[in-house]
Amino acid sequence: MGLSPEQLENVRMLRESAAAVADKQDLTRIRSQRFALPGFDRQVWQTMSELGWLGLALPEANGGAGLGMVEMAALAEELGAALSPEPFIAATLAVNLLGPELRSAAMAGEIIILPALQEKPQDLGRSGDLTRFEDGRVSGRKVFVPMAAGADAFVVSTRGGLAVVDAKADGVLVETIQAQDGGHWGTVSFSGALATPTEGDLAGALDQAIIATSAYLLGVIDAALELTLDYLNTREQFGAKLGSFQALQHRAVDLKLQAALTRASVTDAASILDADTTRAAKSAAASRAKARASDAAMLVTRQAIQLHGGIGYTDEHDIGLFLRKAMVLSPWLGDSTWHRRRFAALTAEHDEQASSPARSGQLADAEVQ
Amino acid sequence: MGLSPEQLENVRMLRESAAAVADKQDLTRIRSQRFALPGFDRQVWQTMSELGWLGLALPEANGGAGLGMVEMAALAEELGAALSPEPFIAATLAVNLLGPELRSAAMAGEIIILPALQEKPQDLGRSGDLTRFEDGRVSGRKVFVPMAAGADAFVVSTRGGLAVVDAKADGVLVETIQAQDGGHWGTVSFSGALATPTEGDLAGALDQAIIATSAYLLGVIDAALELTLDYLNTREQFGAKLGSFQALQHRAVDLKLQAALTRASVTDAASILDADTTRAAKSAAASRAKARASDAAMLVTRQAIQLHGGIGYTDEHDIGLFLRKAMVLSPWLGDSTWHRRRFAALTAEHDEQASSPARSGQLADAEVQ
Amino acid sequence: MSHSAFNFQDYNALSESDFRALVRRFLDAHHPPELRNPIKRLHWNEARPWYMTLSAHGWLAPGWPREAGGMGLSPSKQLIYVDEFERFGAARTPDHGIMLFGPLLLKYGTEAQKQKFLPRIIAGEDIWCQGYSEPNAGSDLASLRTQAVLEGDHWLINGQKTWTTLASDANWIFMLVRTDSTGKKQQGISFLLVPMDSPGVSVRPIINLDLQDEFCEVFFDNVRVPRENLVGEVNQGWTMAKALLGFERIFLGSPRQSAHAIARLKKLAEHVGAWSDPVFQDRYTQLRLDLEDHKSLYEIFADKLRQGQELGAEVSLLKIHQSELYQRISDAMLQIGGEEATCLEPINGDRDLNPAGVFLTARAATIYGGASEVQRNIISKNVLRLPDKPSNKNSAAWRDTNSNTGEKP
Amino acid sequence: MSHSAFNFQDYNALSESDFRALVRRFLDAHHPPELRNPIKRLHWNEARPWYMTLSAHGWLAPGWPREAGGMGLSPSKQLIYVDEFERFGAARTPDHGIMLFGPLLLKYGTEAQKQKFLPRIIAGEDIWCQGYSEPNAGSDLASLRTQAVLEGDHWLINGQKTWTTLASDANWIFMLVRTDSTGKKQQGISFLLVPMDSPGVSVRPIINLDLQDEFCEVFFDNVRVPRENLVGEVNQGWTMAKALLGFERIFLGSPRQSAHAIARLKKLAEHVGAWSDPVFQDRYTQLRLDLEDHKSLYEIFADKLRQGQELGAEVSLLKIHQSELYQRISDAMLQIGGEEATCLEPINGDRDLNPAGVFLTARAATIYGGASEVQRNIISKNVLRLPDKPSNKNSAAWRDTNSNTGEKP
Repeated sequence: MGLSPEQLENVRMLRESAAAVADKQDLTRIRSQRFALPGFDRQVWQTMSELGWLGLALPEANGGAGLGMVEMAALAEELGAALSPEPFIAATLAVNLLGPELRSAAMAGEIIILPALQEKPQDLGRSGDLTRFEDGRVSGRKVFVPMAAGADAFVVSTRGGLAVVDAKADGVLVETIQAQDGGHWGTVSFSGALATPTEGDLAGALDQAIIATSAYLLGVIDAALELTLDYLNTREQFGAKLGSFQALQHRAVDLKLQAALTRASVTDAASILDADTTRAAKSAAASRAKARASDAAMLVTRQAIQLHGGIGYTDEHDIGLFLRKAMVLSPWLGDSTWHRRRFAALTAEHDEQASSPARSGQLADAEVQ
Repeated sequence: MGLSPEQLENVRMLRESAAAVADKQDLTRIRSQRFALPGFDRQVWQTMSELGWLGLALPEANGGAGLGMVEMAALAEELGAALSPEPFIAATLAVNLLGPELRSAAMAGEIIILPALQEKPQDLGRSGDLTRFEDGRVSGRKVFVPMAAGADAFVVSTRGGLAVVDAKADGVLVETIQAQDGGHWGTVSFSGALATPTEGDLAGALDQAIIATSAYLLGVIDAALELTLDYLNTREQFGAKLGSFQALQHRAVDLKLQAALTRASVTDAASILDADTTRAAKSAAASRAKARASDAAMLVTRQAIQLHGGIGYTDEHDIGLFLRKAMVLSPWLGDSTWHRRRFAALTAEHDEQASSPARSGQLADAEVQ
Repeated sequence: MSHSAFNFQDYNALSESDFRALVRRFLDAHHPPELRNPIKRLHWNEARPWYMTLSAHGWLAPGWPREAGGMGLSPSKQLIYVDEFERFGAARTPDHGIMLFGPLLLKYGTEAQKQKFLPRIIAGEDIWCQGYSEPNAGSDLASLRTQAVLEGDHWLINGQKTWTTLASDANWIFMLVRTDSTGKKQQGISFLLVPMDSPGVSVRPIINLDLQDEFCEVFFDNVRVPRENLVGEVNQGWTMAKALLGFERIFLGSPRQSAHAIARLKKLAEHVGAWSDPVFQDRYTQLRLDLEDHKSLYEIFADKLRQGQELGAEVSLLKIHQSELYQRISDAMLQIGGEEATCLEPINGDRDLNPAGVFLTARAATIYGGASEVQRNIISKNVLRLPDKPSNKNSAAWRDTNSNTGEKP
Repeated sequence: MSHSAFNFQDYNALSESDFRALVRRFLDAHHPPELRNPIKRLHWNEARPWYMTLSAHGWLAPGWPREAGGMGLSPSKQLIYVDEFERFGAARTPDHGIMLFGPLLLKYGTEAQKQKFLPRIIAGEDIWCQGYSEPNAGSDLASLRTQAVLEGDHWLINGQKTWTTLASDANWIFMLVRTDSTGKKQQGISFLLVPMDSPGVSVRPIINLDLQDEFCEVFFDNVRVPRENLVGEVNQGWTMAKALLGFERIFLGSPRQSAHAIARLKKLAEHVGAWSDPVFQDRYTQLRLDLEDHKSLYEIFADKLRQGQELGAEVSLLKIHQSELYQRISDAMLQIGGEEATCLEPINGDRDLNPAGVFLTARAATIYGGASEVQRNIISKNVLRLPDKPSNKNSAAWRDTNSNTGEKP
């Protein structure tokens, strides 16, 4: 299951280039974008598109870089570690669903197209769309559209298929709600707005976005843990470094374990998405990664606050930014409960062949002594 | 909610007299009874009956001591701390359901009468009895009858009411299964066995037994914790007392917290059973106590093994006896899942009036600074 | 103090249930409806009318003796007073003068100090804040370093306090300062009173995780106060501050905060449609049982108080369990809240549907008022009697630190 | 060594899938059906036929070189061998000579020692047990005190070993003994070989929590062995024992034990009727996801092995997670098992329905092979690089103790 030398090299290069927009050491830019609209940096967006990121996983024939989920996950992880507010994952999802012309413009950063899919909270694929698309016009209401105020257009799921709607078109109303991470959600109402049809593998694009979000959360986890370990290594209390207290050490180990499991889960999911296997296997892997990443991100960032003590409870310290990001992305594209249930449903038969019951651990025991 | 001076005095005296049969310091007697039949000491039983324990909570008019659940819980707790294998709680349950003659004999220790109620595992009150009682004869099968090999007779629940059946009667077959604590369960088959009808408040007797079992488990918890704290205070590793390692200290605190919650829950439940309130309130309190005691007993004894390390994984060390007792009593008379559900069902309306939502913690916060 | 229907000669002569009913009637009659269940800690300008109402009826200081302008309530009546205020959702006023400073002054102050300060608190003329925690002395409060040096007739103060709740509203601060650095760190601490408008005092609000501004940093740059602003003996400040913890320590473990939170969890579950989910129901019932058992545990300690007994170090168990239970309830809110729980504002503008707000606020519960880790250290040492590290004798001292004196939002 | 259809010249030349198929065919063809999925650790008299079968086909020692009578498998082939044996539920033989002593002797023994001992292991003539742990040196193995003093041409051994697996079946013991008490405690330890029938050696079985007798105490009372029974240099025993941990450390974290347990949990849930309960399903799915993610984590370490890299201290994460996951699965069994899970014997006599047995066995997983607490210390220090207590410098040494060398059932 290891990566190929080529993949390793791609990943290495992507991580390096990510440093251009994602500065893990200085979150000043992140703070400056908080609670403002559109809540991200169009300049940075331009750089991202110039680096070819928006078409990273598209085939070269479509103008993409022809890379896979493995590479996109590595990039998303870097963005997560730096808390990038740019709607990279959402835009990438949309790019998958565009025709050649819009795709090129979106990949070039000329226009920002974001997906508008949900009609209720926690409703990823649960109920069908009520939004109508008839006679070239879209009517309906979409909620929890990430960073909607920054969108030039939306890819909208409707009963009549996917449609692209210009954000400035007549009959489009974008209202925003501030989110805890400093970004915002859009509630986008369409009343007979002019639209053009588009198509694409929405299920596949969603799984890609789910894994990318898991990878972003992995970045959040690792960065929050690193910040916390730094704090434990410097802050003194009761005449000793905080990190020398065994109860805190063991808690830090538990967080490290969750970080390691998340990395393993996300890495595997990315490889499975790139592999030649069934949709069900891919979706199950995506759900496994998101369930782990969502819960681990909440656990690690919550504990990071506790381990920071009083200073962690201020908005001045950066550690809170990681908690707020985890709060927002853990439920997005399905929370851990939703993904656990999807995983269970998708793997109900597989579970049978897990293994024939056998003397528990006999050879596992065996190697021990 | 505190105890009255009279209750306090009763409890003190009972705890003292419990020392006569329940030696917390020496578990040699407990070991000697393990995995044998009947698995307890008829001599000790005689002492228990002479101390008046079997009628402790019966009205004085019925020959009892006229004490309440508060006192019985205190006694059960002492028995639990010493891991007494005698079927005191089961026999007390049966005594509640006997007519004057048998009651006197049972209270005097002349005969041991035990309840035979369940027909399936985990079936306390879930499904009705299939056992028949017609024309003075009982037919059916009861399972998980505690310490059945020591019974002279059984109180049997049937579709036709409660019946007393002599264990030696024709048509009675007692088969035993060894339990992990060294005691045993009886599977008692009745095929037209002669029986006499009896009656009593079975639901009330069950709640009493449920709280007594919770109190017994409280004794198990406290004794296991004490043994563990002693070990942490003496055993050295890596050049220091085990108990000086902060990670172990904090774990011990968590166990102490569960012990304290169990004591609070059991004490409250006992007072509520003695109070003039509804059956639903009493059953809810009993379920709350058993849910807590079952889970806390498993947690504390499991962790006690871990904190003892290698020696805890031997049968030679006494700490394992506490784990085995918790394993057996946690599911008996309803496991924590069953009791949580019963509690939820019994208190579904109450929960509404819990309190009007208010600014969380404002005055609770308030007192802090 | 004006007369009112609620101003009894002796509240303690009432039965518990009569007194409880009286408190309810009082709140129904007098509490400003718009201040009920506030979403954040009120500032003085918002809370003032309510404070003055309490004052006017003589209901401001439940624990103070009648002659000092208080209600003179017995411990059990004080428990009822607090319980009913919490249950009602009464707004909390800036009450450090009443709850913390007043009792200390009553016990340790000179007659002149009492005469000077207590009436002004009752009258709403002085608003006090508490200066205990410092940037490097939070959970480890005994490490405080803000220094006071006696120069002639004045104390010269230099240093910094932090987590000072509502310092921007206060005109006085009572504070712990270091007056001796030679012995054990708990010794050499004194208790000083400082006007907030003294030259050299400056205040900077801190925005907390919930984006509120209830705490501040307070800086002291060559601040001078008269020698008589010392309370008690020099170097006895630590002992005095600790001794005052008796009564109020139990309130850190009051079940009310979790009870409110669980009611909100239910309302949220109904809103998001999780209420009928058996998995949620299971979790909810577990939380309810934890709360019910917590109430039973709380009553054990409340009984001790009613009987005039010491609470002992064991009361830390209450604080640990309450704060962690409150967090678990708030975690459950976030878990079921979906995208709606990611928003800055309450759902549909309904204060009771504010999972993110409760979740963030709850983070403080295990940090302030003695962090959970410190509480566990206290129980390990003083209740379980587990040993210190042999080679670590010099760190034993801090475990005596009762960090319940620490600041708390 | 006899020829057989399974005795290849070079297994490593086979593709991974061909080799995996070969192992499966071998097990199908040769494993005694009655020994499959044994409920407890087999004694030598029970396991001997299977041991001799493995020996006859040259399949006894997967990691030993061909010339020593092993299969000479590469790391990735060894992983497949173990994986398929585990998946099949193959019985474990008393294999300390093969798995632990052999590799050490191959690396550190003299030519004469190899010639003398290795063929007798392959032939089933010598059964070895491992004498590492002592009553006061379990997790803290470096504290061992069993002493060996060189007197002329003999070592004189006094002391006691414990948790010695199947010592009553062995005719030889390889052991760590203290030969110097002056320096750091990890130094001054040597590696000695002792016949179990030496005068002064006595063995006492210990009954474990699951009421099995697989471990023993071994006492040494003025036992004498020839000087040449030392392996390697004097005082180098610790270093040698640690160096051998490379490959087998990963197996402490193999997902197979939990995979078997989870299959049994499902079977139990179906038996007791919990399978259709959504609350159980939720818990079951969480455990399954933990297992799946554990497999992914295991593969990361397996990949390192395949590429010949060092596993590093991080591999302790695998051990912690596997052992605790296994326990959580077994806890779930007990939780749903009701009264049936309280019995001494499996439900309906079905080995796969033995919740109490699994639960009790699982208690060992977090204690032996380096207790979870010690593993967390290792990761804290060597992976997270968290500091030691400043006043506690002298305790720093023990954290280097890699207790994976500790005994394990």
